[in-house]
Amino acid sequence: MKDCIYLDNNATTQVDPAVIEAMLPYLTTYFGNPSSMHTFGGQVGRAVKQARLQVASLLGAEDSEIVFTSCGTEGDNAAIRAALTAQPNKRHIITTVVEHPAVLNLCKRLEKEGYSVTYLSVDDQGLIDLHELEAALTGNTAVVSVMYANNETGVIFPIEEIGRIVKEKGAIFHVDAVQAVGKVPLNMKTSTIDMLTLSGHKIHAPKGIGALYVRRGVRFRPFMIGGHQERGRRGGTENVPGIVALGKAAELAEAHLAEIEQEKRLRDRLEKGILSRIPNTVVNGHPTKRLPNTTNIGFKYIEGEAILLSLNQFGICASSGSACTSGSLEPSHVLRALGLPYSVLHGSIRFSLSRYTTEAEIDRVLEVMPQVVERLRAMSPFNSD
Amino acid sequence: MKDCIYLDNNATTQVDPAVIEAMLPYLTTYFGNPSSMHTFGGQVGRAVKQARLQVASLLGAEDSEIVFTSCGTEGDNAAIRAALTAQPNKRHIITTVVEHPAVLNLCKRLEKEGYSVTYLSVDDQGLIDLHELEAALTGNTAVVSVMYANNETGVIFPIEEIGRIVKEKGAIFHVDAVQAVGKVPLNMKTSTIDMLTLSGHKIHAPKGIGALYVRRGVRFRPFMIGGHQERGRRGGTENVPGIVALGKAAELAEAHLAEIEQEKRLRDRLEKGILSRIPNTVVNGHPTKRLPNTTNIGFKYIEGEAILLSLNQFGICASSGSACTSGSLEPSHVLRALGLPYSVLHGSIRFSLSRYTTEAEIDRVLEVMPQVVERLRAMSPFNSD
Amino acid sequence: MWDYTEKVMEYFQNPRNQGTITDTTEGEKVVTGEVGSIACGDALRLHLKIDEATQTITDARFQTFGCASAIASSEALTELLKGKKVEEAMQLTNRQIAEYLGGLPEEKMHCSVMGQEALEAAIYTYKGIPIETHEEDDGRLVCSCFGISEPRIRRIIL
Ligand SMILES: Cc1ncc(COP(=O)(O)O)c(C=O)c1O
Ligand SMILES: Cc1ncc(COP(=O)(O)O)c(C=O)c1O
Ligand code: FES
Ligand code: FES
Repeated sequence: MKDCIYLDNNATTQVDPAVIEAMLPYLTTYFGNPSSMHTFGGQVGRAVKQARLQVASLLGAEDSEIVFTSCGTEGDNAAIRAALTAQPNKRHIITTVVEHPAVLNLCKRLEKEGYSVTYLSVDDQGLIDLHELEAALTGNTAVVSVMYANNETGVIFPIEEIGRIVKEKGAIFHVDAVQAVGKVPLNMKTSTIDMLTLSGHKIHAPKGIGALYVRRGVRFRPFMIGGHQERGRRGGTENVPGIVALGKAAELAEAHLAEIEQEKRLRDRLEKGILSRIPNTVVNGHPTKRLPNTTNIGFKYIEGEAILLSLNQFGICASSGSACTSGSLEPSHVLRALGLPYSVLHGSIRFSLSRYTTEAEIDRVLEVMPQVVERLRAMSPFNSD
Repeated sequence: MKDCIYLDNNATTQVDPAVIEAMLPYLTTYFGNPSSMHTFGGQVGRAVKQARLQVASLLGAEDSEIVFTSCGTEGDNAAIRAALTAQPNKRHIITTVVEHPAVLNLCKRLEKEGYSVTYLSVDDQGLIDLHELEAALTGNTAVVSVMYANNETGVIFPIEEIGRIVKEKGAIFHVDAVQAVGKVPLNMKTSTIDMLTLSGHKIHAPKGIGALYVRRGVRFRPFMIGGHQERGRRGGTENVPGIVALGKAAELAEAHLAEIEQEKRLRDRLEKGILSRIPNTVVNGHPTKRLPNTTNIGFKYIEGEAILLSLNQFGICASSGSACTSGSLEPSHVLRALGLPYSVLHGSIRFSLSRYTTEAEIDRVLEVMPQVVERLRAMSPFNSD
Repeated sequence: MWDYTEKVMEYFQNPRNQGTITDTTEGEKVVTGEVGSIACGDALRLHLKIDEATQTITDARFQTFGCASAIASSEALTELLKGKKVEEAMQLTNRQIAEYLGGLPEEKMHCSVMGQEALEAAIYTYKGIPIETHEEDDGRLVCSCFGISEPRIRRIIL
C-alpha cells in the first residue's frame, strides 16, 4: 500500500498508527468485559469513558449522548427504527433520493412494513428544495432523515435550515453524518439535530465501530436488543478496542479540522488541474457547497470502470459511485438523481482525499490522468462527437 | 493481566496472540474496503473468503451459509427478526426462561409489537420439558429460539431432539450457540438447526465480531439493512480485521476441540476440590449435561459479590451471574429459574475456564477458596443456623 | 464494575467489629437489631452494648450477609456508634454512613440504609418500642434486600 496513491477515502480510510497504538492494549492486556465485576483495576471502564468523551468533544455533545455502534449502517438503522418505535402513532418518514443505501434500503423495507416514505428529489447540483420538504411534513411525520454530506459528490445539505423546518413540525431529525464528521466542524449544542450517525472507518479508525449521537431527552428505543450496555441503548458486549480506537480517531479528527483548508487546497488543485488539462470534463454536484476532500468528475464519452482500472495500473486508487453499489453494474443512484447526461453518468470518478494525501500525489495524478483519458477516448466510438 | 487467574471466560476471553497477528495486516496495510474496485491485489477479498471458510469448517457448514455480524447479540436479533419477517403470517415465538438477554429482552419487545411468546420453564437441573415444547408448538409458531448451552450454568440442551420436534411443525429453529461454539463439536450438515449464532470474543477473537449461520434455503431477511454486503444479508462495510480474526480464532478453536477433555479435567478438579474442601457447597445445573469449561457453585450463607471481591484480592477473576446482568442487583434470572433455595441463589459463583487455564491456577484457587469462604461465613448471621 | 473507595475496600477486607457481644457487666445491656433476610440477599444483625447510667453505646458489633458495601457499611456503622449517646445515635443517617466510607456507588446506597434500619431496630428494642415489620406485599419493592418501599427510601435518602 505504501506505493499506492489512495484517493478513495470516502469508501474507507487508512487506520492512523496512533489509533492502532491506542487500541492495542485493549486487544491484548486489558481484554476484560467492561460489564464484569473484576475490573482489571477499572482500566477498561475508564478507557471506554474517555473514548466517549473524545467522540462527544468532536461533536460538541455530552458523553451521555454517545451510543457506540458497529458501523454507520447500524447507526442509521438504529436511529430511524428508534424514532419509529418511540412514536408508534406516526407512520410517515421523509428522506432524500441521494441517501446511502443504509437509509434508502431501510426506507424501502419500511414501506413494506406499512410506513409511507417521501423521497425528496435533488436538483442538478444535488440540492433539495426546502419548499418540497415543508410541503411533505405533516403531524404524521415521525422522522426526517437527511445526510449531512453526500458520499459520492460531497454535496453538503443546509442541515440547520432543514432542521428548523423539521422541528417546527415536531418530527425527529436524524442526520447521517458519516461523510461529514471530521471534515466539517459540528456542534450539537447549537444544532437542531436530534440524532447523528458516524462511522469509525471513515475517520481513520478501524472498521467495525461507529457511534450514534442521541440528543438528551429524545425518546429512544434500542435497535439491538440485549443486555444493559450503553445505558440500555445498545445490547451486546462492548467492542472495547474499537471504542478506544474511535475515541483516539475522534481526537485526531478534531485536531485535523484546523488544517482542513490544506486538504481542500489539494482537492482544488486536483479538480482545477483535471478540468484545465482534459477537455470534456465536468464537476458533478454543487461547486462550493461541498466537502473539502471530495471531487466527483465526469469524463465524457468513456466508462468509469475502464478509467479506474487504468488508474490502478498507475497505483492510483479512486472509485466510481460508492463502494457499496460498485458490485452492481447500475450507474450510481446519486448521479442519476442529479439528472446528469448519459455521457457524464457512466464516466464519473470520485476522488476523495485524506490528511495523508500529499501534493506530490496530486501532481502525479495530474500527470497520469490525461494519458489515461486520452487512451480510452481514442478507443471510444463517441470520441469524435 | 499476566498475574491474574482468569476464570471468567464465559464473559469474554483473551484474544489469542496468533489471532492478533493474523488480523494486524488488515488493520494496517490492507485497509481497503472489500467492496471497492481497486482491490489491493484482491488481498482483502481473499482474506474475507478464507475467514468464511474457517468459520464454516468449525460449524461443518458451507461458506455461503456464514453471515458476519458485529456480536452475538446482533446474531440473535438478526435471526429471530429474520424468521419473523420472512413468515409474516406466523405470530408466535417459543424460547426458554434461561436465554441470554439478547433473546429474552428481544422477545419482550416482540410481545409489545404484537407477537405472542412462550417461555419454556426449566427444572431444578436447568433442563426443559420436551412435552411442554411439543404442546406449545402450533402452525402459528414462526421460530423456536433455544440456546445450545447456558452461559451461567453451562447446562447443554438436547438440541437435536428439540430440533426434530420443531421441524415437524415447520417452524424455523434458531440456536444461540455463543457458549457452545469451540467447546462442543458442531456439524450443521447433520443438524436440524436452521440458524446458529456465535460471537468472536467468546472464542479468543476480539470483541466486535460475530457470525450467524443461515442454512441454505432458509428464508432470510436482513436485520441490518444497507448495502449489498454479505450477499445482501447484512449491510455495513465489512469489519475486515475482525472477520480475519474470527476466521483464525475458528481455526484454532477447531484444533482445540481435540484437547477439550483436558479443559474438562481441570474444571472437574476445581469443582471436586471445592465440594470436598468446603462444606455447604453445591453445583448448580445438571451434573453431566454441561459445557466442559463451566462450573457454577453455590456457597451457602454468603453473598456472591463479597466472594468475588475477596477473590479479586487474590488475583482471581470469576463472576456471579452473567456480566450482562451484573450491573443490576437482582439475582440471576437463570439461577432463579432453576428454583434454587435463597441460601444458594445469592452466593453462587461461576468459574469458566479456557485453553489457557493451567493446573497450577486451579490449585491456587483451591488453596485460596476455603479461607475466603470461611472469613465471610464468620461474618454472616446465618452461619450458625 | 463498582467503583468502591479505598475505605470501602479496607473495611470490607479488614472489619474489626464483626461478631457478637457476649461479655456484659453490671449496668450494661446488650440489644440486637436485625434487618433483611437470606431471601433478600442481604441481612444485618447489629449488636449494641449500652451503659444504662450514661445511655452510652460502649460497644457495637455486626453480623452481615451481603455484598462488599453491606459489610463495609456495617463496619462503618459500628465505628460511628461506639461512644455515642443513644439519643445521638438515633440521629445517625445512612448518608453519614456512606460519607464515612468516602461515598458509595448510587446503586449501592441502599446497603447503607440497611445499617440505619438495623440501628433503629436495636434502639427500639432497647426502648421497648414494638417494631413494625415490613411486609413484602406492597408490590413496589425497590430493593429486594429487605422490605422497604420507594416512599420510605425517599424519606431516608433524600
Ligand atoms: C448465551 C449467550 N448469548 C448471547 C450473548 C451475547 O453475545 P455478545 O456479547 O457478543 O453480544 C452471550 C454473551 O454475552 C451469551 O453468553
Ligand atoms: C453517507 C454514508 N452513510 C452510511 C454509510 C455506511 O457506513 P458503514 O459502512 O460504516 O456501515 C456510508 C459509508 O459506507 C456513507 O458514506
Ligand atoms: S456500505 Fe456504503 S459505500 Fe458502502
Ligand atoms: S446490601 Fe448491598 S446490594 Fe443489597
